Amino acid sequence: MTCDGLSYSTQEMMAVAAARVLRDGTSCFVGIGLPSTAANLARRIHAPHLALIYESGAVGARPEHLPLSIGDGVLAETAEAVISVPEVFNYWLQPGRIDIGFLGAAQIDRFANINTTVIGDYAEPKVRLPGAGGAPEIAASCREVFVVVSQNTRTFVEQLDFVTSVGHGTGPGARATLGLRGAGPTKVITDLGVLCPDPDTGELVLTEVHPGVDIDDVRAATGWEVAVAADLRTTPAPSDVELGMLRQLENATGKPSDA
Amino acid sequence: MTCDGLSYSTQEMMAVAAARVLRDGTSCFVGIGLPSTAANLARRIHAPHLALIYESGAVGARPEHLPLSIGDGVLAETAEAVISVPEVFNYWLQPGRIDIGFLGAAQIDRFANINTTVIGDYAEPKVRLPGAGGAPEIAASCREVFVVVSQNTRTFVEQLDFVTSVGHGTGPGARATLGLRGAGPTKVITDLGVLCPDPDTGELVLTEVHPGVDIDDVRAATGWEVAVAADLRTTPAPSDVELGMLRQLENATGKPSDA
Amino acid sequence: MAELVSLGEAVQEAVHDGDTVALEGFTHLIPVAAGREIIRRGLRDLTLVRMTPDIVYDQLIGAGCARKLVFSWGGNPGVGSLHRFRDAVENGWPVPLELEEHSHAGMANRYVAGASGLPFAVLRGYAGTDLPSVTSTIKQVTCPFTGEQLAAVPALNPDVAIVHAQRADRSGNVQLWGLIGVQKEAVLAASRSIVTVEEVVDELTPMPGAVVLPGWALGYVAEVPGGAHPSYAQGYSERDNAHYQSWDAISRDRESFDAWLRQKVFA
Amino acid sequence: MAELVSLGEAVQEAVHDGDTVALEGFTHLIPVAAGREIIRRGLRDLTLVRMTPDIVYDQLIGAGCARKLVFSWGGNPGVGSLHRFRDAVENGWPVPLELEEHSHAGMANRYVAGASGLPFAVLRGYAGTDLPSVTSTIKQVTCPFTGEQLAAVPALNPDVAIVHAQRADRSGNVQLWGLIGVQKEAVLAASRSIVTVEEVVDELTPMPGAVVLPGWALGYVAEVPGGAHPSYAQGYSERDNAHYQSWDAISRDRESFDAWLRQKVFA
Repeated sequence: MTCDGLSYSTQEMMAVAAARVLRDGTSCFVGIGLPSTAANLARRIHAPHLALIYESGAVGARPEHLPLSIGDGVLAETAEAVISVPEVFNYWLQPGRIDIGFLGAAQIDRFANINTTVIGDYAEPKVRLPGAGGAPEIAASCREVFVVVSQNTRTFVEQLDFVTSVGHGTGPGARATLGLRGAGPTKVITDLGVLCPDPDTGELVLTEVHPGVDIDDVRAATGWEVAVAADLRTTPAPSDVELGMLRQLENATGKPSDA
Repeated sequence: MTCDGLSYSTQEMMAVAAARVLRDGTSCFVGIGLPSTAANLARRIHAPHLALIYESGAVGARPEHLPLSIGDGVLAETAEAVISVPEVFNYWLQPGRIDIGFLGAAQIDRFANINTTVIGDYAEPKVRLPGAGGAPEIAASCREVFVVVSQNTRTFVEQLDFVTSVGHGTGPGARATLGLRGAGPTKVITDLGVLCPDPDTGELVLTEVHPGVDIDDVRAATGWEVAVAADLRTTPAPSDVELGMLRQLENATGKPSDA
Repeated sequence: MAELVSLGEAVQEAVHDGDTVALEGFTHLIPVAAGREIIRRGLRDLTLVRMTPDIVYDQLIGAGCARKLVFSWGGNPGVGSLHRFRDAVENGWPVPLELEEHSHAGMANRYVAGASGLPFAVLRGYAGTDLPSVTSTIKQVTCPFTGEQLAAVPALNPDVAIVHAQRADRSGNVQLWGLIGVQKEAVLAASRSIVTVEEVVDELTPMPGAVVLPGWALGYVAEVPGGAHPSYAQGYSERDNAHYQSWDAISRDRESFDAWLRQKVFA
Repeated sequence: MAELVSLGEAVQEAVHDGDTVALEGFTHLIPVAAGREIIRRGLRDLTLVRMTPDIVYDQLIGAGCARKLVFSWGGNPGVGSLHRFRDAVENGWPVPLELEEHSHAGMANRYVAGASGLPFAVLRGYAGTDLPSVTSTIKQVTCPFTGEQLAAVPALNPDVAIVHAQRADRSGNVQLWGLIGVQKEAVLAASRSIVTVEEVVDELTPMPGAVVLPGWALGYVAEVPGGAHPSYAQGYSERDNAHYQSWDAISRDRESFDAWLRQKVFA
């Protein structure tokens, strides 16, 4: 894909879109892969005071290059504070102290509930996925959650095989009934566009498409009849500054072969 | 009082007797005052590998002089590890990891239950004492407890005004019923002698008198009819080494005016 | 995000009549100067929370700032009684003082629950003692796996926590070391926080045993050199044991305490 | 009191068939050499406990040492799947693997409860997820003060905990720094413990961020330089990211894994 001079990939568009939604002066609970890329990109461009908390215990980490794992040495070396893993979850995540949680997904449904546990039956799985990790409590406790996931009919499904992390549950009021105190997923950022929950129904609505993507591309990649916002916008393409910085960050990493 | 050359006070006898019962290679939860004196004396004489844990968070402290408080800087400076106060109680004391707990008392009864809360009625106290501090859980969780207290009819009472810390409760089996996992007080060391609980009744029995003390002195200083062991022994007087080391330790301290 | 302000501004902004206020620091790093600022501003009806109400709370209680004390051990460490505390409890002077008393283990866990966003904490504690009969915030809970009965205590979530630390950087990140007590828990449990520091520096050099509280989790940071005296700040000062001993005489009667208040706090 | 021994002796003394064994280290300081020693000794029917079963558990599972896995996230961090773990779960190869799965918050709190001598821990977790329907060790508990429902998880008290650290002194006091994970909790929760260290030194110089585990609370200490590879020991080595990436190909099929076992473990 090309635009504004430099050509870029859909993965790059997704990373840039994810970086843009991170506001300066907030705190962000960062998982590895795209969330870490997005958070560090934001920190370099428009959010120098974004506090990054890695579940490995690095609080206020300022890595110069992207770590391969959430536990690379560069995180502890550049952190304001290093704390134990129980402390991360108990003192920092659980009380709702962290503004933004980033999550990935193997499956996501129309209410932004997430499966990262298993494809197929739990007892006789077709694909055994890594499991919950920090996700259920990130989804529960961060003030809001951004989900970053490639959009296709394997990931955007009518029915999850397993609910690992709760988005908007079965719709309005579900989170409150469950005692989940954060706002839940407020944005789902994909390689095709951005979806946000409808405040009345809790269901995801397509609010932005990335340059070159049209609504039918999104419909074809979604396992349910996706709602589309009346004022659907087109995401601005990555700027030269964004792309340049993103590539500089990634080139300085032992890049993962897959996430 | 004089013996073996050097003269010594009853307080010194009590400190030396308390030091002697600390075995090398054990761990000891230390409060301030006489327990701290005894523990540091033991460490200097016969128990170089006695691990001292102060509730202020100093684990393995090796002070060169006696601290005035449980939080003097010398404790953190000489400790193997410094930990938070919640960690002291949760990770170290509560699981029964510590061999010996030392406790003082304002009142103690025949089952070595202890009051450090109030003299008189709780709501209208005659004397308001400092309160529980670490004592209830030291009494509950250390593998065994040594109580160090001056013996007189104000301290050795028939009936406590308040149970702050449980010794042997109402007698045999009481600790198990309450779920208290340590053995409770196994020695009560006073300025007159040493008392140990009778294994059958849980009641304190006088097993040692200090040099120059006779049974009637102890009876007169005890608010109940105190049992006396058939094989009552006399404590060896402090040796010159013990007294010399004790005085050296105390001279290096800003000595408390009272404890 | 921490604001660097004066101690006066911090107390004015953060502490109000009737608040629940925790000044923490376990022997080390006690925020004594902040306590005197609270007296100076004439704050009233405070619920004071602290594991070891020592001199700093003897002063606040004697000055009539407190209506209630939540605590686990009230003495002058290594010296003896807190006379103003005793006078309030025994004689209701200058005002009656309601007590809510726990053990250290209970108080520490109440802060931990508060910092963790939980409504209560579980511990092995209080069994067989008279404390549950006088303290309504001690209950029992049953382990859903083993059926064991354990003690439960409610979270402490003070309106304001006040602590002292060695230093802060200009972004309000705070660093403390030595005996670290329960300060992190108290600050994270509270709605608002004040940290007084020995000095504000350009950069927080890493130190063995240091705890760092990120500025974005703090309220107000005020530079108050010597703000822990007669307690101490490891690396900056020694505990003034003589002062602790002299407090015994100052506080022993109402007249000498009032003279101290006039000369040392309100002068 | 810690005994300084060889890794072989430590594993022989501390680990037995059928034991519940926790190897901890959160990305950093993973005791990989100890895992290979367990494989080499042919231990069987282990219940393996670990928040993040990465390469070290992929190896143990592929070698047939484990009957059950207690965990919260099973992947090759930054790379992808753990193929031996998947083969065991999806195909029962080489032996079926029972799973007990939690979230990170749940596992961390299970270790905390274990280290604290409590039978269970309380957290805000799992609500609305399918995890309680597949994991019997997730229940609910009611706050006796507010009536709120919270999640309860039972304590983890492994028979053996194994961790890696930077160094120990000759009395067996252990020092680790950098990302400290859940190692202290795992060691304190376990009945027995093994710590492998990069080196044994005369004195443990204090280090910023260091945790010290006193020797009297430990079982066996073994000097195993590079014992965390391909994980790392801050100050001694870098994470070998290329090795993590190459593990993907080695572990992808049974033959190449068996060849690796023969050449790298049993040779």
